[in-house]
Parts: sequence; structure tokens; C-alpha cells
Amino acid sequence: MKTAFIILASQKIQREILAHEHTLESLDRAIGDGDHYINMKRGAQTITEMAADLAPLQPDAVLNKIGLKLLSTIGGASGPLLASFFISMGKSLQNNNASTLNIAEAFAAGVLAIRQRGKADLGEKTMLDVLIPVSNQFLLLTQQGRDTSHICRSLIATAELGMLATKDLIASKGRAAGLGERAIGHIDPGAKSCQLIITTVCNLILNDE
Amino acid sequence: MKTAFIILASQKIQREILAHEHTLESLDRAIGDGDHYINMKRGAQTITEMAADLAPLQPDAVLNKIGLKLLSTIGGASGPLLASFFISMGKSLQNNNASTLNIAEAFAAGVLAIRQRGKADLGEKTMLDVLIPVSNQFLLLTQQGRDTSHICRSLIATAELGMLATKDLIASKGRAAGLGERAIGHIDPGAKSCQLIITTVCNLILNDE
Amino acid sequence: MKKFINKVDDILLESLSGFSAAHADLVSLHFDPAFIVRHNKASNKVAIISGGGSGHEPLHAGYIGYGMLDAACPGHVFTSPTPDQMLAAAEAVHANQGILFIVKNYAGDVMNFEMAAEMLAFDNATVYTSDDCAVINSTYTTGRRGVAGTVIVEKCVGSLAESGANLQACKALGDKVNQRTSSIGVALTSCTVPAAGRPTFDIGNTEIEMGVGIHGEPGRKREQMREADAIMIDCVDAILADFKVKNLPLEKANEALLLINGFGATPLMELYLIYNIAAKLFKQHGINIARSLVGNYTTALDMAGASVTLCMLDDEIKQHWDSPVHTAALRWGC
Amino acid sequence: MKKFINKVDDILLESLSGFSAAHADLVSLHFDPAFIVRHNKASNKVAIISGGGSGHEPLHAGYIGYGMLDAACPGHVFTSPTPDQMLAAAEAVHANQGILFIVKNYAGDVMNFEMAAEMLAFDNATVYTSDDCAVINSTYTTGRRGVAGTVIVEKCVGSLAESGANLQACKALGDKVNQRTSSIGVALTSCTVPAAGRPTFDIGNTEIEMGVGIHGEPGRKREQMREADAIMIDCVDAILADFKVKNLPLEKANEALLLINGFGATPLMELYLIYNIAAKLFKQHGINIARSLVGNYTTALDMAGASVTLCMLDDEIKQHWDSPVHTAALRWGC
Ligand SMILES: Nc1ncnc2c1ncn2[C@@H]1O[C@H](COP(=O)(O)OP(=O)(O)O)[C@@H](O)[C@H]1O
Ligand SMILES: Nc1ncnc2c1ncn2[C@@H]1O[C@H](COP(=O)(O)OP(=O)(O)O)[C@@H](O)[C@H]1O
Ligand SMILES: [Mg+2]
Ligand SMILES: [Mg+2]
Ligand SMILES: [Mg+2]
Ligand SMILES: [Mg+2]
Repeated sequence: MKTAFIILASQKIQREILAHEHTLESLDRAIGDGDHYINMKRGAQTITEMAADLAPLQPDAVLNKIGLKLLSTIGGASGPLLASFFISMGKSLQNNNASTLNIAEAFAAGVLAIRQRGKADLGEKTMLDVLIPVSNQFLLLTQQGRDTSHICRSLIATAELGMLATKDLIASKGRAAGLGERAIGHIDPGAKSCQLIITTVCNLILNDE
Repeated sequence: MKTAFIILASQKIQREILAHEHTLESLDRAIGDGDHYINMKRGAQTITEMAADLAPLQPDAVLNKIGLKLLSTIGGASGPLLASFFISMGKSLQNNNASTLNIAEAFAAGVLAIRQRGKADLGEKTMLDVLIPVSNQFLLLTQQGRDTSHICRSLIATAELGMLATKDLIASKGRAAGLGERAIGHIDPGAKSCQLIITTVCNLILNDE
Repeated sequence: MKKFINKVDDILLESLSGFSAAHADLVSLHFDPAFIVRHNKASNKVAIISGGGSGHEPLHAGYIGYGMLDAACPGHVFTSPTPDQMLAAAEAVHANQGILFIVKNYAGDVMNFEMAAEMLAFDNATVYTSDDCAVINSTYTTGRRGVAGTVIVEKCVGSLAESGANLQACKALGDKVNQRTSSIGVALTSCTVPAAGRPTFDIGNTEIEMGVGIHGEPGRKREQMREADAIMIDCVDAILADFKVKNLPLEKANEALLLINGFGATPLMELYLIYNIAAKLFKQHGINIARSLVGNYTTALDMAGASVTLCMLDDEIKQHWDSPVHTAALRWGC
Repeated sequence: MKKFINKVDDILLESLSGFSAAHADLVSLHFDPAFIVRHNKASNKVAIISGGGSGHEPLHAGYIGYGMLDAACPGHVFTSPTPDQMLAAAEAVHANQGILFIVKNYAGDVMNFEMAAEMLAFDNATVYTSDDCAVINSTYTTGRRGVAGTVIVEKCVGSLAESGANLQACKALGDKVNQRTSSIGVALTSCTVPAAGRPTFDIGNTEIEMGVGIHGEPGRKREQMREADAIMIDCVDAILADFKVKNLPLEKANEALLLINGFGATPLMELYLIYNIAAKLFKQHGINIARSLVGNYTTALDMAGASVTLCMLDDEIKQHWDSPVHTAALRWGC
């Protein structure tokens, strides 16, 4: 993973988020407070604006910087969670050469940070319903030595499944936790945006090849 | 004019006002504050509820009592104006036998009281645009010795003309005075309700004959 | 129409009952006729009575208490109270120094208070408030409407009365404050009179009513919605033009009170935003905002919108604005 | 969406600028990161800091001042502030006795304040408010939402801090007040987040959302509009049921504070009307309303609707509720 790739990915992610304004906004309106799109847009924009500052840095420092910046920019529930993800991922990449396995482990470290910060787990109708299966699958396929394009295609599918699975869940974390049965039938906005991000990054790698 | 007639007329008037809810309300919504129907309805209802108390009294006392009651019931601009009308009309009928001429003169006294209380005159887009021409015509026809049914038919027509004439006026009194040109095209609500009342009373006399 | 009500006919008395129960330490409510009076009135002062149609809460009952009103007479929604209410209130609060009525300048209020004043056994005088400059001075108007500036008149006159001043002095101060005060309102939506059950006026999704009255009366004109800066420029210009007409001197040193008043459905966040704009604009015209009030002080039921009121201060007005007041809706210094 | 705004992105800072200009005697505003602090802070007291998403005005900045908060950190509309704001505010107001954060119990607020607390160099503690009983206690919830009861917590804790009590005592009182307070809200219309530009939820002309959150989150259920009496019976019942769950004793002598809070677009007239109903209903259940507050204290932008909050008083809470307070939105005794 190169810094240039991270910067490019952040631009693609921003485009993707902007393109999904209606979806993200509607989902959070349905079972939250309607600001998830705005929060994600604000976060994405700040990161792309940092491109020049990030360019000279090593990937681990870039991720750390992105995390800290998101922490002071997004706010809400997604802010500290995504920030923790990037900060922990950066830390995990500090003293290694960022092999695919290193990246899979760093991703897992990021997801663990989210679990700890949010005191949440699989099945609670949050972004973790995308992130945990993706992280597990990522580690597994890497350990199995699968090639990058296989991994990417698989993670795209896993993210999609996880995202869709939130639809039938009752929420036990986050703003939708108050809704009980009324949350059923709605995809979790954070799960949707994480799926978008993962898909974007994977597609970027796939097209790169 | 008999007390029984006044009581009967008040019931007919109440029915007529209730039947014109939409008209009266819309007119005051357009160039006022929307409460004229409610005010008139409240006034009419209080009077019909007084029937038993009024029945034993002489007409002049009845009119005075109606005026005082309206004063403490209607409020707004129409309250003190209509109250002054009835009180003055009652006073004018005190020491006479309530001939048609006495009644016409009493009506004129009532209208004068409205002019004084409201500091208004013909052409200011108020109830006076109905009341002044009706009063003048009433006096004239009575002095000419016209028969009751002629007078009634004529007053109905005069009231209608006066009411319609308010449509093209700019208001210089009452709530619509602030509107300038924007008041043009709307009939004055107070003029409309006075026309309704006069028409109702005249029709009652005509049908009685 | 969705409102927290039981029967339309009971709104007023139920709401007043709630008001007097919530502020039982300050006021008590009388029925038949309806009026609200202050506890602990002084035994020797001019009694200040106001009143008017309901639907403008906290005006007027919310301003009963030490340093402001002695009584308020609430009419039906948007309908002037009747003279018997004023007479009963006067009877209850007179304290041997006469009665001063503070009346918003509407035909209905003027006539009903006038009739009460004519029937009243006590010395009395009336201050008519007419701060609304929406209605451009013209041949076809009996007078300007009294709107949010009424709060400033009631505060200052109440303070002066509390200090023991006589009826003439109280009336004079009221007239002076009114003269030095101009307001203009903007509606984003209509209000809905409960008994009518539907909006008083229709207004499009991109329209505003500039110069609207506090009963939803039409104003200067129907305009297209614009950004807050542009709307405030028009409001500030209207007020400054009115000050010219009134011949009020505008000098560098001039201090003013700026009241941004919400009509009922506009959130505080937006009121502070327009306060910020209006204060800056007045400053550009050499007017220093020395005192401020931002909130729902003279409402029009559930109308979205706001009014801008500027009162040119002098030492006397400033002193009476700053003096202690203890009412349901305004309280400071005690 | 018709609102008094310029650009959607500038709303927050323009509104805060207006707030701090209108209350320049009380507070000052800092940018980058944004926080608002009180003037004239004591040099030796626990500093009380609150904050949260904007759109609930006057919460929280309106409660900065003597006897209440020392600072507030405003987030974007309905979005928790970020830890750097809390750190900067703490730096500005700490007065050698530690920092107490008062945080409404939402995932976002909790996590952001938690991260700030972890990074903070000073002694600190946090009171989480969770008075909303709309979300029926169940296995599938992390916690209840903090709503209008937060105002009562801030008032009492602020008073205790002013008296010189230490951090633990302040936290304990905050937790106690929160524990003894229950709220439930009803929406008649949705709010509109400015950046979203359209209503957060759709609601029919004859529908209400019972148990709505102060961000327009869905509540217990969508119901048909009913008369105010019937709605209040459900609200009062929900609160009493919650008190049972919380094991709060309900005895004849019990005194309570009743707060009827408007969500932003509901007129005072209606708020007093439902105050009247709620107070009577509680009385029927043996609860005496000894203190009252009626008005817009914790809003949800331009949502029409209201919440009912009951706080069971004891001598300590009553004393700290009654003590002098001088903020933009609550003021008495000074
Ligand atoms: N405790 C938690 N753990 C993991 N994810 C969470 C948690 N709480 C909320 N989320 C995620 O955050 C998303 C909401 O983010 P956002 O709308 O930006 O913040 P907020 O809920 O504060 O308005 C939810 O859809 C959910 O995926
Ligand atoms: N000064 C006046 N002289 C005569 N009639 C008046 C005057 N002012 C108002 N009116 C009449 O009163 C009517 C309005 O009555 P109403 O709606 O009941 O009271 P308000 O204007 O106080 O709401 C107007 O349509 C007009 O006919
Ligand atoms: Mg959200
Ligand atoms: Mg009217
Ligand atoms: Mg009226
Ligand atoms: Mg949010």
C-alpha cells in the first residue's frame, strides 16, 4: 500500500459518497437523525483537501493523520469510530513493510478499535456488520495466499452481504437502538457507507491491475 | 317592532351567519385576521341564548340588553361597534311607539354611534359602507311613506350594493387599512355580515306579510 | 391543523389555567370576566394594565409581575378583549394612583379599551403602541399597528410606575418609548387560528410575506424567499427609513436596543443568526446595539418568521430597561 | 425548506456569533475549535462543561453562566462535537478543581466526550443524562437518550459546583438528578435538518409520533392525533411506569418539578395548555408539582411538538434548582 494509493482512494471514496447522497441520507433519516451523509461528506472532503500534506508521508503516518483529522472533523458516532479505525490501522503498519498480510492485520486492528470504542459486536446493526466479516474474510484469504483480485472480489461480495444483512436486524447499538422492531426493514447507514468505501477501494485495486 | 320579532330575527340571523361560515371566514382571512366569522357566531349565539330573559322586556330594553351583552361577548372591532349600534338604537326607541319612522330614526342613531365609535365614514371599506346607505334609504323611503314590503326589498338591494362596493375600495379603517392596494378585490367582512343581517331581517318581514 | 388542544372553545381558559398554575407564585387568574393579576402589588402606584387578543404569548400575561404589568386582559385568539374585562382588572389592581392602559393600536383594541376608559371610575390614561413600520405612512391608514415593541414599552413604563411616578409621567414615558421604537416582521409561513382550523393565508414554498402583522395580516408585499442577509437588509432599511419619517436623530453615539422576536415557530438558532446580521447592519449605519433581546416575545400563534425591533435608547429608557423585573417571561436583577 | 439562513455551511458559526454578540455580557465564543465560555468564572471550582449537536437551542450555550455551565461545545446540527473542542474548552475554563462533563447519552456524544476525557490532563468525570423513557427498557438498547431533563441536571450540578463542592459530589448530584428524572416527547411534525433540506420523517396530517427523540428519531409508535387530554394521559403514564422501573418511591408527600418543553415550533399557548393537563394528572397520582418550567428549553430545530419531564425533588435538588442562576436562557435570583 502506497501513500499515493491512499490519496487516490480517498478521492474515489469522496466521489462515491457524493454520488450516494440520497441513499445515505435516506437511510439515516429512516432509523437515525439524517446527518450520516453530511458527516461522511465532511470527512471525505477534509481528507482529500489534505492530499498535499499527506503525499510526502509514509502510509502508516498517513493513516494516523487521517484518523486524527477525522476525529476533529466528523463528530457524531461515525467520527470517533472511523478515527479509531485509521489511527489503529496506522499504528499496526508502523514497523512492517505493508505486505498484504500486514494490511489485513492492520485492517483487523482497525476493526478491533471500532469494536472497543463502540462497545459493539456483530449483529447489532452497525457498520461492524460489514467490517467484521470483511476483516475475517480478508485475513482468511490472505493466509490462504489468494491473489489480490480474488481477495478484492470476495471482499466486495462480503461487504455487500454484511450491509444487506443489517436490513433484517433489530439495532442494539447506535441511534436506532431505540426503535426495536421498527428498525427492521432498513439498512444501517454506517454499514452502507463502509460497504461503499470497501467496494471503492477494492475496485480501485482491481482496475489498477 | 315587537320583542318577539327581535327574538325570532336573532335566531334567523344566527342561522344565516352559521350558513355563511366559509364566506365570512375567508373574507377576514384575506384582508384581516380571520376571526370575523367566529366573532359574529359567538355574538349571535349569546343573543339567541338570552331569548327567555329578553321575552318579557320592551323592544328598547331588549335592544339595550343585546348591545350590552354583545359588548362583553364579541370583542375585536365588530364588538364595540355592533354594541354601540344596539345600545343607541334602544335609546332612540325609548319614548316612542316604535312606528316605522321611529325605527328608521333609531337605525340611523345606531349607525351614527358606529361612525362615532369607529371614527369612520362612507368609503373606508367597513361595515359602514352597507349601514350608511341602508340607513339613508330607510329614512328616505319611510319619509316618502312607502309600504313595508317596498322598503324591505329596497333595503336588501341597497345592502347588497353597499357590500359589493367595498370590493373595489382601499381600506382606511380597520385591520385592512395597512394593505393599501392589496385590499382591492376583496369584500369587507364586516360589510358582508351587516348585509347578511339586514337581508335576513327584511326577508323575515317580507315573509311575515 | 395539528395542535395540542382539547376543544377549540376551551383553549383559552385551559391555557390561562396552565399559565396561572405554572406561575402561581407571580399571578392569579380570574374568570368571568377573564383577567390575570399580579400578586404583591404595591399599595400606592400607578397600576399598569395591558391586554389584547390571545395568540401572542407571552404577551401580555407573561409580563405581569414586579417592574412590569399589574394585570392583563386576554381576549379570544386574535380578538380584542371586552371592556368588562378591563373594568374588572382595574377594580382589582388600582392602587390609588390611577390606571395606565397599554394598548396595541388596532381598531378593536382601541375601541374596547376606549369604552372601558370611558366607563372607569378611576383616573386613567392610555398609551397606544404603534411600532410596526410595515404599513408605510400613507393617507389610507388610521394608524400603525402595535407589535413587538410593546414589550419594551411595558417594561419601561412598568419600571417607572414601580418607582412611584405619577400617571402623566408613566404615560409620557410610554409614548416616548413607542415613538423611538420601530419594528418590521417577515413571515415564512402562516399562522392557523384554532377556531378557523386552517392557515390564515396561503404562501408558497419559496415565498415570504414582508411586513406581516402579528395576526398574519398581509404586509408590504409578497416576495421571493432570499438569503437571510438580503432579508435583513430590507428590514433594517425599513426601520431606518421609518426613523427618518419620525425625525429621530441618528448619530454616531446612538445606542439602541435590538429585539429579534420569533413569531412562534422559528427556532432560536435562526433568531440568533438574524440577530447577528441585523446588529452588524445597524452598526454600519452608526447605531450601537447596547441592549439585546432574542426570543419569542410577541408571537403569532404558530407562524414561522420573525420581527426586528429597534428602540433608540436614552439614559431614561436605558435605566428603565435595565431595572429589575420579575415576570414569567422577562426576569432579571431579582 | 424555508429558514432564515445564508449558506447551509455557515449556519452554525453565524448563529453562534449572534448568540455571543447578544450575550456579550455573559459569554465569549472561540473558533477553531468552536466552544463558548462564561465570563467571570470562579478561580477555584469544578468546571462544568456540556455540549452536543446543535439544533437544540438554548441547550447548551444558553445555559452558560453563573450557577450553571462554564462552557459548551456545539457540534454541527444534530452531530456530536469532536474531542478537540472539549479539550480546548477544558483548557479555557478549568479552575483547579477538575472538569465535569455533562453528556447526553447518545453513541456519538458518549464516544467523543470519552475520547476527550481520555486525552485530558485534568481530573475529570462525566454525567450521562438518559431521562428519555420513550425507549422502553429492553434487551436491545445500549441506553436511554438524554433529552430535556438535561437542563435540570445542568442547573443543579452548576449550582452545587458554584458552592465549591468537589468533583465527586458534583458527579453524584448529576447522577442522582438524572436518575430521578424521566421524559417523553411527542412530535406533531418533523424537523428539517438544514443541510438535508427536507423533513427527517414523513408524518400524516392526523398522525403524531409518540416518544420521538430530540433529533426526530422515531419513538415508540406512530399514532393517530388525539385531543390533548388523551395524549397527556399517555405521556404521564409512560413517566409513571418508568418511575416504577427505576424504583422511585411515589408517595403522597412527593414533590416534583414539571418541565413542559417545546420542540421549537409549538406555541407557548399550547405548552401551557398541556402543562395544565399534565400537572392535574400527576396530582391525581399523588405527585405535587412544586416547581415548574414551561417553554422551549431543549428543542429539535423546527419540530412541532413537546416533551413532558418530571423530576422527583428532594431537599437537595430543590435547593439547587432554586439557587440563583444567570444564563441567557434561565435566570433568577440575580
Ligand atoms: N456503538 C457503535 N458501534 C459501531 N457503530 C456504531 C455505533 N453507534 C453507531 N454506529 C454507526 O454509526 C452510524 C451513524 O453514524 P452518524 O449518523 O454519522 O452518527 P450519529 O448516529 O451520531 O448521527 C450508524 O449507522 C452505525 O453504523
Ligand atoms: N373603525 C371602524 N369603523 C367601522 N367599522 C370597522 C372599523 N374597524 C373595523 N371595522 C369593521 O370590523 C370588521 C372586522 O371585524 P372583526 O374581524 O370581528 O374584528 P377585528 O378586525 O378586530 O378582528 C371589518 O371588516 C370592518 O367592517
Ligand atoms: Mg446520524
Ligand atoms: Mg377579524
Ligand atoms: Mg380579530
Ligand atoms: Mg447525528
